[in-house]
Amino acid sequence: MEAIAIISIFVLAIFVGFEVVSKVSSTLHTPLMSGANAIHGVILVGAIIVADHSETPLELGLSVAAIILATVNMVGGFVVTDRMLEMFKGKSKDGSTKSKGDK
Amino acid sequence: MEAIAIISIFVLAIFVGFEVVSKVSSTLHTPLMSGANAIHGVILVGAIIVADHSETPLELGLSVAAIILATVNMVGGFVVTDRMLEMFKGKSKDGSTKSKGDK
Amino acid sequence: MSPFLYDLIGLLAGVCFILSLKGLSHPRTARRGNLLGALGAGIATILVFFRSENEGRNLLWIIGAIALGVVIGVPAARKVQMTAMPQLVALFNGVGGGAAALVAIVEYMKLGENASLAVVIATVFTVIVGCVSFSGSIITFLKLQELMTTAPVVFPGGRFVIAATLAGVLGVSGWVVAALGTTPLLVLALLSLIFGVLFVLPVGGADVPIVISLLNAFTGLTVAASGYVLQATLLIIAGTLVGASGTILTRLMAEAMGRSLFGTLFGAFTAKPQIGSAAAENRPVKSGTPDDVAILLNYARRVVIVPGFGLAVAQAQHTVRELADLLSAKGIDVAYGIHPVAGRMPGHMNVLLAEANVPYEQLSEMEEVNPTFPQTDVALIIGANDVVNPAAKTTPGCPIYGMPILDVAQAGNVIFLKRSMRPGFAGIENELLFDAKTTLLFGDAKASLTKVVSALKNL
Amino acid sequence: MSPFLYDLIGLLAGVCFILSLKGLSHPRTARRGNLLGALGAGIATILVFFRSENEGRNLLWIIGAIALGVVIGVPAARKVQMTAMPQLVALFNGVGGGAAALVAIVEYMKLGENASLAVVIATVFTVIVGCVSFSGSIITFLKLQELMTTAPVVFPGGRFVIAATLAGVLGVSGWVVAALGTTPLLVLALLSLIFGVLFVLPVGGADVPIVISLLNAFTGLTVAASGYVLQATLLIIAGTLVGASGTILTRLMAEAMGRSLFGTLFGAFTAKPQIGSAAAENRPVKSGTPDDVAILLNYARRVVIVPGFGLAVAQAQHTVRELADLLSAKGIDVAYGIHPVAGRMPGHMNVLLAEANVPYEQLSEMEEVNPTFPQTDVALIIGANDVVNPAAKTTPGCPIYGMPILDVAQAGNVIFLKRSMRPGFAGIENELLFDAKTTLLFGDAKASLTKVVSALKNL
Ligand SMILES: NC(=O)c1ccc[n+]([C@@H]2O[C@H](COP(=O)([O-])OP(=O)(O)OC[C@H]3O[C@@H](n4cnc5c(N)ncnc54)[C@H](OP(=O)(O)O)[C@@H]3O)[C@@H](O)[C@H]2O)c1
Ligand SMILES: NC(=O)c1ccc[n+]([C@@H]2O[C@H](COP(=O)([O-])OP(=O)(O)OC[C@H]3O[C@@H](n4cnc5c(N)ncnc54)[C@H](OP(=O)(O)O)[C@@H]3O)[C@@H](O)[C@H]2O)c1
Repeated sequence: MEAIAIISIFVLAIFVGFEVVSKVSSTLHTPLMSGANAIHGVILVGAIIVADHSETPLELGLSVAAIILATVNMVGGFVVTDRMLEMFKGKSKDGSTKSKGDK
Repeated sequence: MEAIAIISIFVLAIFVGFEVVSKVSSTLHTPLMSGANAIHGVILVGAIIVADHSETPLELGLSVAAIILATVNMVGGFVVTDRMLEMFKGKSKDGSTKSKGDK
Repeated sequence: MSPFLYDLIGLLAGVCFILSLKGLSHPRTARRGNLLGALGAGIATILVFFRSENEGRNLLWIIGAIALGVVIGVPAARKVQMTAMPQLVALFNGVGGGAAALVAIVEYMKLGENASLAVVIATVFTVIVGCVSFSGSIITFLKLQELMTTAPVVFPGGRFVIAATLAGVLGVSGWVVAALGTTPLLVLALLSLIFGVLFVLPVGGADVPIVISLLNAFTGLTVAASGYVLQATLLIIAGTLVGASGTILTRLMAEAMGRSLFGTLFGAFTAKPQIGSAAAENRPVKSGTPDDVAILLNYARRVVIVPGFGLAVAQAQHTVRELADLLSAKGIDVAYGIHPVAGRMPGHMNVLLAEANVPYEQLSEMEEVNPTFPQTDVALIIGANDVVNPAAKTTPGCPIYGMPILDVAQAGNVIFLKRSMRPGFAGIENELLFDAKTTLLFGDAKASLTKVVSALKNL
Repeated sequence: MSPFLYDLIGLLAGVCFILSLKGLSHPRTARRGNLLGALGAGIATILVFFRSENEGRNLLWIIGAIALGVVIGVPAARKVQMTAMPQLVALFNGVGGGAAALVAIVEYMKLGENASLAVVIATVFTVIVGCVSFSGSIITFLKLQELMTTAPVVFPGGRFVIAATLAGVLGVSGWVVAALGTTPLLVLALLSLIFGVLFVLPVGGADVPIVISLLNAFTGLTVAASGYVLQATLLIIAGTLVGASGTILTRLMAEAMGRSLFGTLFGAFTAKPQIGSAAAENRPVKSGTPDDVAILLNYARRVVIVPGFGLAVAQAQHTVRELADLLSAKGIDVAYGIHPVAGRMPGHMNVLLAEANVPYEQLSEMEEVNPTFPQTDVALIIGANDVVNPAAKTTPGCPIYGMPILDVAQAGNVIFLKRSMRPGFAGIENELLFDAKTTLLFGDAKASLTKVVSALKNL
């Protein structure tokens, strides 16, 4: 892709990132941070790409390590965020089926 | 530029456009519409490009017309928006130097 | 200039446009936002002369045309009356759409057989939407300028004509894609112009600003499509921004007026010939003198002033402020009840009253002021009509049905300042004019107010 | 799969990420937002196996590694205590940064001499920032898990060591760009790891969440840079989104805690060895029994409960709710005063109390509740310390100076439920503990509360 296209995408994505979260209430700071954290676990895609063309054992070892780390980041991140948010949901309902799991 | 780059830019710009104005108060609807209106006057750039490579008189005539229309859109749009917004600014100051121009 | 540098500076202009829209969304930064937009446009315009692919032809023509555009546009924008601003915006939008259509046509002539399918489709899109935007905007201009009726124009069988035109537009689009000639493209342009007219004619006056905003978003999209055809990234970004923000803005406006966007848009296909509008009746009304009005005001504890389009026409904003100051000095609680679509553009009343230095705290939005009407002794309605018309609540099927209104009927007394019994923009009768607690003071709003003020001083 | 289709589906995943962040910013849509993010990540992961440039090598290794990651990540996330969540997030962030650095290193080995200058620079950036994020996150993890002191760690001459390391990092970066070998890159990685440790050590406990958020944004940027190196648009979009939103979030968090972002970041360079912290004194305090506390509460008209980290540790959220219900039943006005950084992550207390089904209306934010303390008879502080410590207002130079606090000192009586005289997270003494109107009830928060509840029932 041309350099200017990449730069344009980069600049526009910055604006989207800024705008999209700029009104978040402090209650959601942690889940949002955790969710964003999980999203950057998508580096897994990069790890798979490099693993796919790894030739030496060193390259393969490093890229397998990268895949493991990235998967932990991604999968763990989404699960933990969901758990945090689960706590909020009961507010509207009676919520009698909750409050398990962390004692 | 590659098609996918153009599509990406298009999609991201849609999000930026949506997000950036989504909280505007109704007081600013008109100036915002007018300002956005002026921005699309940037079609002037396109009009100049086609005028630059116009060869037949028909092409030239049409593109000169396009330039005139686009310039009116752009320049007039920014000026009229500024005039609308000028009305708002006095609120904080004493504003004794205003209220001319439209009677 | 190297293409990379060229594109980079173009991107900078795009960033200016983003910041401009962002600025325009907040009262404090709105003006700076507009200036940033102008800066971006300026950068883009100068930049294009340094494009590496330029052939340098027709330079004088180009500069002359720009100069002419400036000479037409600036004075028009500078001299226009505040009351006429909405139609000017409509007109500017229309010419923008027209420009986009012309650009697409010229580029198409130029490319001829070389145009790729995607380019042809983008061209067809630009021509259709640009032309609709052009002719549609002209009609909204005529409506707002009251050069034609503001009521929905619906003729028998109208929806079939519209449907047929639309079918024609689509058919000719196919022809253009298949045959690739200039003639079909011009036919397409013509049909699209007609469609634009037919599309906007049946729109009721109250919905006009929504349509302007929508056409504005449309024009943005044509600019984006032109950017694709001309391979100008900046146009893609700027056009898409306007298209997206314009769409949201249209929705917000429709919400503020309590209209369904869908209903407005497809009014063309669903509108039935008008029922029960503007039927000039001859029922008794209670009209009063300036002294009557002054007395009512003098013994009130709370007065809510409801300004409308007539206030703008009469340029009575300074006089109304004088009245309000006088009442405040007497210890009377005064507020302005601002309907979001009072006047002819959203925020119209705020602009006018700000110009007259009305203190910001006295301006109340509809949601704030409505609950206070039962505690209000006098609602003073100055040149407003539709925004207080109870038909919006009571008469399903009337053009403003569903629009939230200012609940002035809850106030102790209602005073209307208007010139005649003529209805407002939407063209429908206002039952409140005939109500027992209503007093009418006929005459130009400014003249009437001046009389009320002096009567009040003599009390 | 054709490259165009591949990229298009990748863009779809990017859109999922945008919608995910958007959803996560609103309470009602937060959960759906997170699921959308997971959907996007899932799409992206499956998609990469259909990349047209794939060589299809090492497939079993890849799938095995993913499986292993899932087996490690999911149970960790599922089983962790609510109190330990912040450190888990920090850890996840760190491994993400580590993964990005590893990807950059492998790709660099692969490209060798073929790497363009821009690619080398992007690689250097990724390695530095990824490693800093990795080791920095490990340190925050250790601090939050209390495996090491939470107080700022500052050693004499520390700032010179840090400056020297930074200079080393920059110098080696130049070496990498000039010499293009694997060795300098590994040296760079090592130095960056050290720099990450040194960077986070001097950060005071209270600022740790800000640092986690910042490192999160950093990791996002490394992902974007990797996307550039690997020519994967999706990574550019996703990484930039996280980088930008993480930066804003960091600023918002710092604001909520009343900290200057700059001060936090460059704490490393400005921190002086600690003054007057944690000096265990032996001054008299007034401690009470559960009965004393019950009586104070029983005769109050208004009680504000201030929960803190200790409430989370003791898992006392259900007991506290029981107490509050009991008080409400007696006609006492009960509110919870929630400090934005009470606990160990923003929103921690809201999460805990929501889990215990505390009615939403009873939760008041700091700004709401502070003006009501003068009308409050009892402030009941359960396992909180820093968030009510007046030193934040009175002692310039202490680690929490400038943080807004809950003004419990204005209440008629102050009750602390804690286990000992030990200070809170920031490691500083709380003068309020020695105040005449303060009563201390020592013991685990849950046990103490249970006793108070039964004492209250017997009154
Ligand atoms: N704000 C927007 O965005 C926008 C844009 C376009 C359309 N609209 C539509 O415009 C309408 C606005 O409602 P509105 O209540 O403000 O206005 P309106 O319903 O149009 O009523 C204006 C009234 O002012 C009177 N008037 C006109 N000139 C006057 C003068 N010189 N002195 C005294 N009275 C004068 C007219 O009666 P006489 O002729 O008897 O004097 C008329 O009844 C709504 O239907 C709205 O949907 C709004
Ligand atoms: N929310 C965030 O985002 C976040 C993240 C990281 C750090 N922080 C920082 O953490 C601090 C939060 O303030 P805070 O007032 O909530 O907590 P804190 O200042 O850390 O105080 C917690 C108190 O709870 C007591 N405690 C601990 N376990 C207990 C138990 N089982 N039963 C009863 N009491 C118990 C402790 O005293 P004993 O040991 O004597 O019992 C301690 O005084 C602030 O400094 C904040 O900046 C916040």
